[in-house]
Amino acid sequence: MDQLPNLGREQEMLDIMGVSSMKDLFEDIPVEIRSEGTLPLPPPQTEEEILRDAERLLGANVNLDSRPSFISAGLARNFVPSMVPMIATRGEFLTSYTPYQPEVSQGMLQAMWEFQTMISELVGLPISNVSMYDASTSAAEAITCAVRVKSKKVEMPNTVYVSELVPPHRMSVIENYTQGVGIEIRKIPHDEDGFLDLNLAAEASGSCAIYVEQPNAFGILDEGLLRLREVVGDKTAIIVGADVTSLGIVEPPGNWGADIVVGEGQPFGIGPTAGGPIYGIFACKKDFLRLMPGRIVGQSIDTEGKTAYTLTLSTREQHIRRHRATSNICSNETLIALMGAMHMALLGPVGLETLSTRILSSTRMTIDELSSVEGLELAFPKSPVFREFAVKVPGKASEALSHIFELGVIGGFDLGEWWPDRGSWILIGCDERTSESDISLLKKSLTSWVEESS
Amino acid sequence: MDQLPNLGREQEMLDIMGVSSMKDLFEDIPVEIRSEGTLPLPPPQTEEEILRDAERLLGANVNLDSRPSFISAGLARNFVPSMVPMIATRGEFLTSYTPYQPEVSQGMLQAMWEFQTMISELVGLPISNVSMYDASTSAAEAITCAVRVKSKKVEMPNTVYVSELVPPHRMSVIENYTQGVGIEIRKIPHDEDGFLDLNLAAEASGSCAIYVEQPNAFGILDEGLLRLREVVGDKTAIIVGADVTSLGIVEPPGNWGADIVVGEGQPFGIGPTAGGPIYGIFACKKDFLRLMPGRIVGQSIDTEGKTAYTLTLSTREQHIRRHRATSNICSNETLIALMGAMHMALLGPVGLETLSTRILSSTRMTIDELSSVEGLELAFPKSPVFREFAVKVPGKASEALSHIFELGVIGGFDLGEWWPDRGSWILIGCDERTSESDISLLKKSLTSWVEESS
Amino acid sequence: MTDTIFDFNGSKNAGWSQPLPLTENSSSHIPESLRRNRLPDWPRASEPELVRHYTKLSQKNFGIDTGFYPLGSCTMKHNPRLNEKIVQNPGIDRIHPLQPEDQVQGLLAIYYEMQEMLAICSGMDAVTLQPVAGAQGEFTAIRCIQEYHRERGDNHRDKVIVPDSAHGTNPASASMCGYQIIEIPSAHDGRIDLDALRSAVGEDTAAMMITNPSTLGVFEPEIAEAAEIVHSAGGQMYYDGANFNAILGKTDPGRMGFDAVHYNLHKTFSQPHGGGGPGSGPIGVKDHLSKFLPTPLVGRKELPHGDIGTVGDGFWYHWDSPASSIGKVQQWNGNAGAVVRAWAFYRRYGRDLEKMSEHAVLNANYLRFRIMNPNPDLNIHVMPIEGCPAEVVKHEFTLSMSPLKDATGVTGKDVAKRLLDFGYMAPTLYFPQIVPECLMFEPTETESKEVLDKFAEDFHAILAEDPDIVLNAPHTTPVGRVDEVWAARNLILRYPKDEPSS
Amino acid sequence: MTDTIFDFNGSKNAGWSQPLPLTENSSSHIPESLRRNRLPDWPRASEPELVRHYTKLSQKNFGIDTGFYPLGSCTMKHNPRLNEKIVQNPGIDRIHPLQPEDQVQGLLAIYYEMQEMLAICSGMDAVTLQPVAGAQGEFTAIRCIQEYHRERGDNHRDKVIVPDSAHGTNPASASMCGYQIIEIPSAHDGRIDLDALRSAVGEDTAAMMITNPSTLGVFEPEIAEAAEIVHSAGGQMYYDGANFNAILGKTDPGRMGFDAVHYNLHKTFSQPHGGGGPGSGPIGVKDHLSKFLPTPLVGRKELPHGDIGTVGDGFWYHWDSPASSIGKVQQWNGNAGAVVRAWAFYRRYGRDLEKMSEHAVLNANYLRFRIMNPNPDLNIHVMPIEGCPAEVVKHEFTLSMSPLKDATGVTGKDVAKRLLDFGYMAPTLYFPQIVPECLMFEPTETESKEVLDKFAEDFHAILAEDPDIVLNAPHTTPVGRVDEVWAARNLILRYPKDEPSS
Ligand SMILES: Cc1ncc(COP(=O)(O)O)c(C=O)c1O
Ligand SMILES: Cc1ncc(COP(=O)(O)O)c(C=O)c1O
Repeated sequence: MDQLPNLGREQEMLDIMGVSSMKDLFEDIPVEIRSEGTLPLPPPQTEEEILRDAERLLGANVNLDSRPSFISAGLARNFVPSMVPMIATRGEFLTSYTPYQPEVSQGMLQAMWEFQTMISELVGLPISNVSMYDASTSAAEAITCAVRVKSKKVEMPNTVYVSELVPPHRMSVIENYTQGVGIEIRKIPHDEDGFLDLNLAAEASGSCAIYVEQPNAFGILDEGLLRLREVVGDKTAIIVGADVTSLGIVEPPGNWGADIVVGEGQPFGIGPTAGGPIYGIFACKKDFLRLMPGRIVGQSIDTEGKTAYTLTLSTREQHIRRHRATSNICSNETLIALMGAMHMALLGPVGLETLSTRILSSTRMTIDELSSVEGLELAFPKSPVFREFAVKVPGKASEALSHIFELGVIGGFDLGEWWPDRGSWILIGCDERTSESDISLLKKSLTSWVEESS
Repeated sequence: MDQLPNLGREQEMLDIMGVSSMKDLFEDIPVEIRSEGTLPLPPPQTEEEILRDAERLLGANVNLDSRPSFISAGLARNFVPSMVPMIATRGEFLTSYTPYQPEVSQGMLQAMWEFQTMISELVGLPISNVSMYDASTSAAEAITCAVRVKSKKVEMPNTVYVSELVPPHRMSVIENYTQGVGIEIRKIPHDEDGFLDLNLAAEASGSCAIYVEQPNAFGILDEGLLRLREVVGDKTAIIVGADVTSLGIVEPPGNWGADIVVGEGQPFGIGPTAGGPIYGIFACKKDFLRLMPGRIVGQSIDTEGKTAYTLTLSTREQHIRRHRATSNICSNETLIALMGAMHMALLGPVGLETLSTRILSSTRMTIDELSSVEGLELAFPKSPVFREFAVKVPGKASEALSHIFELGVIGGFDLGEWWPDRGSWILIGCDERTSESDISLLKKSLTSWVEESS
Repeated sequence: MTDTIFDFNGSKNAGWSQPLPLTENSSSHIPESLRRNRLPDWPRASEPELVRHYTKLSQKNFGIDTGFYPLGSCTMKHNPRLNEKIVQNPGIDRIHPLQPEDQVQGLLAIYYEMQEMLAICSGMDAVTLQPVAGAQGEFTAIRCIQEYHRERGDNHRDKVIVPDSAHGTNPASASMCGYQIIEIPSAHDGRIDLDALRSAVGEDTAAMMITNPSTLGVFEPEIAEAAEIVHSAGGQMYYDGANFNAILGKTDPGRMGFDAVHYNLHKTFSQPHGGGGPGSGPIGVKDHLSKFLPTPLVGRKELPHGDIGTVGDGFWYHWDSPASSIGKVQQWNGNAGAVVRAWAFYRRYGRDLEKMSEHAVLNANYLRFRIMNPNPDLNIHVMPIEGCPAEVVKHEFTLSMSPLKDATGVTGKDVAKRLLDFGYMAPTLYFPQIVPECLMFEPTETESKEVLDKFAEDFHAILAEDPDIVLNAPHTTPVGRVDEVWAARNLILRYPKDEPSS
Repeated sequence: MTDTIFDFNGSKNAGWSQPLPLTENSSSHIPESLRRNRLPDWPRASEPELVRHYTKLSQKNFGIDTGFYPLGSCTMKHNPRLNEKIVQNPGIDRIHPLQPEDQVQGLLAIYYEMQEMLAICSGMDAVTLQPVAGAQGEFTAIRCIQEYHRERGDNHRDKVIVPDSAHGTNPASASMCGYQIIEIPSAHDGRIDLDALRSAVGEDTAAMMITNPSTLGVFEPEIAEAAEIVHSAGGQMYYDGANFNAILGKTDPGRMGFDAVHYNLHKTFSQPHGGGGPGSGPIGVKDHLSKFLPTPLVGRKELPHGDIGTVGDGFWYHWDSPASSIGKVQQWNGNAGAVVRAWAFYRRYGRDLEKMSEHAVLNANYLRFRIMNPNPDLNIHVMPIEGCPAEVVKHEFTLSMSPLKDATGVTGKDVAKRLLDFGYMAPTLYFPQIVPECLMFEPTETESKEVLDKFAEDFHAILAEDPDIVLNAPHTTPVGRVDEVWAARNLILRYPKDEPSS
């Protein structure tokens, strides 16, 4: 066993302690609850064997890079510069933990402070924490945070309005996080173009918060949201879930009134990784600072007045405030946020703009190509979209997807899985890596299905 | 362009210098020899595009891990622990150069000093340098080194005897390295069991050196070599090329009289990498120290008497001794030697023994299995072998190999490429990763060829 | 040189090179009012500058790779590099969690194996890998318990009991579910006070949350009685698995009487902690709670012809939804990358996971012995006292530095800072709060005897040192002691302006 | 903590875990007399210990990633991480050089592309990628030249001319081929002395070896005349390509009149230098030398049906052997991994390689200007003088620290050591030897203006400093100035005994 430095030296150590056997070290476990015999598990393996098994198993998964792929639905098939994982996994970062001792953690602390700045710049809000678990928990905690901040000041305490188009999986997380603390969630409908119904959104005025997404689950960019502040008034917090990669061309929510911006950080820094580890972003206005969840790094000074960084406002956190904490979050996603910081820094402002443009561009081209396929119908033909769009197929989306997968294309996401009444809708996701040939294969394969099934 | 920090800031810098344009910086190149226009090369690519092309091109190569593979012939299909490349490519190692400034290079220097020790222990000789380019240049430089040391003291100056079974590619390197300096190479034959003809080897007595390999090109371990010192006498240097991975079970040449041991370090630290970068080992007795090639690290002290490491005996090297240098080697294979050091350290003495045993074991099993195939014949049925053995097929080796490749097996090396008269011989290489199922596929596919072609 | 990343001043166009967009003028498809006018003030840097920037930052960071990291409760063990290599595989890195089952059989097989293994090791019946951290595991399990009570009509149970020595996430997680927290004091030896527990439980008890070995590193022998007390009041027992590293193969929470447990894959199963995360906090539950688990779980079916293909070894893996699932706690299927790393770690031990625990415990007891038995020739001002006077500890132990503070004014924090000068990460400081001036040491199984010997020696050297040196420590770190109060007062949370530029 | 790797003292059985051998008792097949009795005294360590050991060693090592590395002649430019990623591909890492052509079409395509690109950039007709370092490239080219003369019956040519400013490998390589070296002195400005050359050439001249820009970083304007002189004496012109970084797209050795050239892929094309290597030293030659090149080269044939498959884009790549090949200089096909990295680097610039040279030259001139024009308020003892009084330099430049030495006793070496304290690698010291107290600076194109500004500032600070501080530098490095004489006297070349244990 190459992982235990003291293997075979137990007796030597026991002798020094004056303990006669390893067994003695476990005598404090009452006999009644002791395990008998060996764990019913297979024998240990060597690195060679584990690697072989891992390659066999993981190799059996169909990875997104192995064929044209149009599945997105909240995560991005992105391109992460080679530098990012190589430098982020340097042992000093990889094998460190929460920087409780700032004197020997300046590296991570500074990087996270820089991360906060980049997120702040990205979304147009002054405060950012250093990552939540993912977009869903970030949205959920934004809502509980807004309720903490607003409940005493508004007419409808403990009430939050949420766009009905929040993806059900995310919505489920929000429900779990809010159900026990007495928060009432009310849904706001969207109109037939997929835009938020601003008349009904006005009902949110006087509630603690309204949560909307831009783009929404169908990829739709909703110009009406620019009027949301006007509609809900000053007292209700506006929480916006954003696609971070859209913000190179789309106005950041902080500029049109958002109090809190949340979202999935994943497109910056890490592949979709089967859903995790990824990281959520969380940025807000100053009024939310002292009641917000998660870790925050502040600049400070050391004994000699030298600039130094440290965790700050920890009194919000569970290890100090215990059951009164603003969140239970402890281990979080710092390392992935570090990868995000590296990726953002590499992109730079112009790189971000290019990235956004590429995604928009491939979305447009895909739409244009599919529009010409007889039998396919855009669900929201008039609405501007980014990255994703919904298309109606003549039949079951799941069958269309199986068919085109046989032809070598991962064709999108069956919206029937989220909304059973949309069982003939496919959510098609595009990205910076979508190529013309990908699009034409998608088109060809969908066409062949439409033809065969009609 | 994400690689040039000053791109777009040229004018700012030129202005500071008082130079008006970039062109001015190249005015010193006479017009007659200036290049015209743009280089006739394709436009620049982005990281995304290069990676895509690289994956397409390299993905088209048939890698040894993708199927049962029995090609060895001097390089090993090995298993390198994951730790090795990950830690060796830390920027502090990867992006450093020759440790001319020992004060800021103690890491690499100490690691190389430890490497020297491990090589010294491995082969049983007191001195090791920190790597040659590969086994062939190491053998060649060992020969020129021995001539430098011995020529004045022996009856046959400038004469070296070499086993006739040195693989031709390696022999060609030796010839290139020795031809100009007037060294005469004489070949020593092997008997029908593949053993060195000790009677004829006796002729080497009085020459500068004799170069033999253990195991030899056919994988044969030659017990007779234990008597080589006796046969050639005390004055002639014995140079032995060894398979480093055999030395966990095979007596190190230093223990039976070798003055210099060379070999391919690759099995420790790096994959076969299409032939490079790999590294050669070079170890010797004290008498060769001051005339040996390559870099050597010595322990020393700093101004406060603290232990420190530094390059030493540099006066042998080209940057000091110029045309009188013991070798022209400058940039070498340090990083790969570092990987080797890590791999050796991970193995430890017992791990090395296990490794040797595994290779021997799979060699034996492969021999046993193939022995039962009607039509195949071992070229040296009576000789003990390690890692490799030669088998005669009823027909052309190249055809047999193509046939079994179609059946999914990389079946070995066509010895006809080295020795045209051995066009029906296959050199079959086994290693620690050879599995029973690999062996049975090899057997099956060879059997099918024998059957089809007979 | 460059102080922050924002000091990189490449030209206006500096940034990452990318292929051209597929079409021109796509932005015309975005309503003008929605278009961004001013790009974020991100750095304008090149790859060379950033590689160096982050390399230099890393040089100011301490990790397990750079030195001994005895941070108690956090289990800072070696992170095998194999695991990092495996997750570079596109079969995990480039997988979308919404891909259909038939596209991810290999991943599902790993999930299934991990569910099974964790259930076996903990004596539970069902496991979900969805929670992405220990705290989220706690939250998830308490949510399941909440639904369990609700389903039984037990709606009045609104309290969760936690010992005062519990980790902060325990009360925080329960409280996020809407529970009131009843904190019960520990007995004088830091163990559970059964009388206090008896008087705390009642018809309003939803659950008790506790870890064993306790946060003092000592095995709680009366755990079965505690479970009995809570169960007979109708409450559920929740096991905080942060200390699971100590007991694998020796006992398990199932035997101890627990109904639910979380595992920290980043502790027991070596997922690297990365400056604070990622983690992974699967939970295991007994049968009666299993139908409430988050969705989906992985199930498998034997295939009609056992020999069909290599991946599933005759099985078909599929996603399942528990009957009364609480839904999702993370949008996808948890931290798959952490699960795969943990799987690789587990495979390395297999049934010998017990050896891992044995060595974790051996090392903790050895270090404790070494620290508490200094060379008598040393001039130690005063020795610390044990946080818990137990004969043996499990994988960690606590020391109170109160005697030192009383004698010299040197606090636990000062000693912690001084340890940094010796090239160590400090032990956990002031947790659990019930031990005054507490330092909590967890060496883990991956430290050698030599490291432990040297650490004890250096620790003794500090105890014998001029208090002034210790009071002003650290002295050799990239920055001196950092002023945390200044940070909280000035709240400089971004560079350089207070407001984003756009 | 642990001083060397040999301080790891795991148990007798410690070491890397491996699967069992396929059979038992295989060692019985080895004659007993040949069996090893005592295993080498290698460390008995675990992965955790070794990861930490090597991480800590790395912390004592300076690389481009950790700071500015102006080591002249060595071209220490940024090493793009993409290149490192690419070579992890099993399509290079797990390839055997003896695999048949049809198994390695992708690799051969890359080789072919690199041969072509290098030929184009240098104005040569044929290229081999086999030599694994610049020095080996020199040796290889001189071997080709040697065979060229031999084939023509020109057997009396036994001398190779090198300027006294040449790199040590030039004479060493020629001498390994059996040539006598004629060293010609440089002119007073460091440039080639055509008269000296004229009197050196003759019927015995086999070749001249020279680099341009010269080792002083200055372009040799009379290079064509030099070539003319050598050629008319029947000699061949060899171009030491270590300084190729300066001239891509601006001129090329073909135009200058050279017959053969080596490239250092680890300099111009960013292959990382890894503490001394690996390198890669392809050579290019004009037609008349091409048939002597080492074997094999890569050729390609158009396939009958242009559209056959994706790899070769309609071509079939194959190994070719030049007609009168000298054979092999490395056993395989060179450092394929370095070639692939260099390919990735080249692809990033494509036809804009010229920009790379422009920026290398811009940065060198800028740094030179900054250094030679200090803030007049500074109290600089005395300024260095230029190694060569040229108006512009190319990618590097030399300074003589003689004035400082004369004024204060501070040598070039002292300044070099003092620079380490400021977080820089020292420039190349005392090379070329023709410049007294020489420091040679090469910033490369991947350093930012800010880094160069700061370096100049710090350099001035040293020039203004108390000489005692400089004389005793470095002060802040992991060890103080290392005693090289002690090392050479004591020759402790291994641990700990003088003889191997077995
Ligand atoms: C005892 C204990 N419980 C719970 C937790 C919370 O786990 P996580 O950090 O994974 O959320 C921790 C983590 O530090 C812990 O030490
Ligand atoms: C001018 C010059 N020529 C030749 C060489 C030799 O190249 P290599 O180190 O690749 O063998 C060097 C390397 O430092 C050099 O600077």
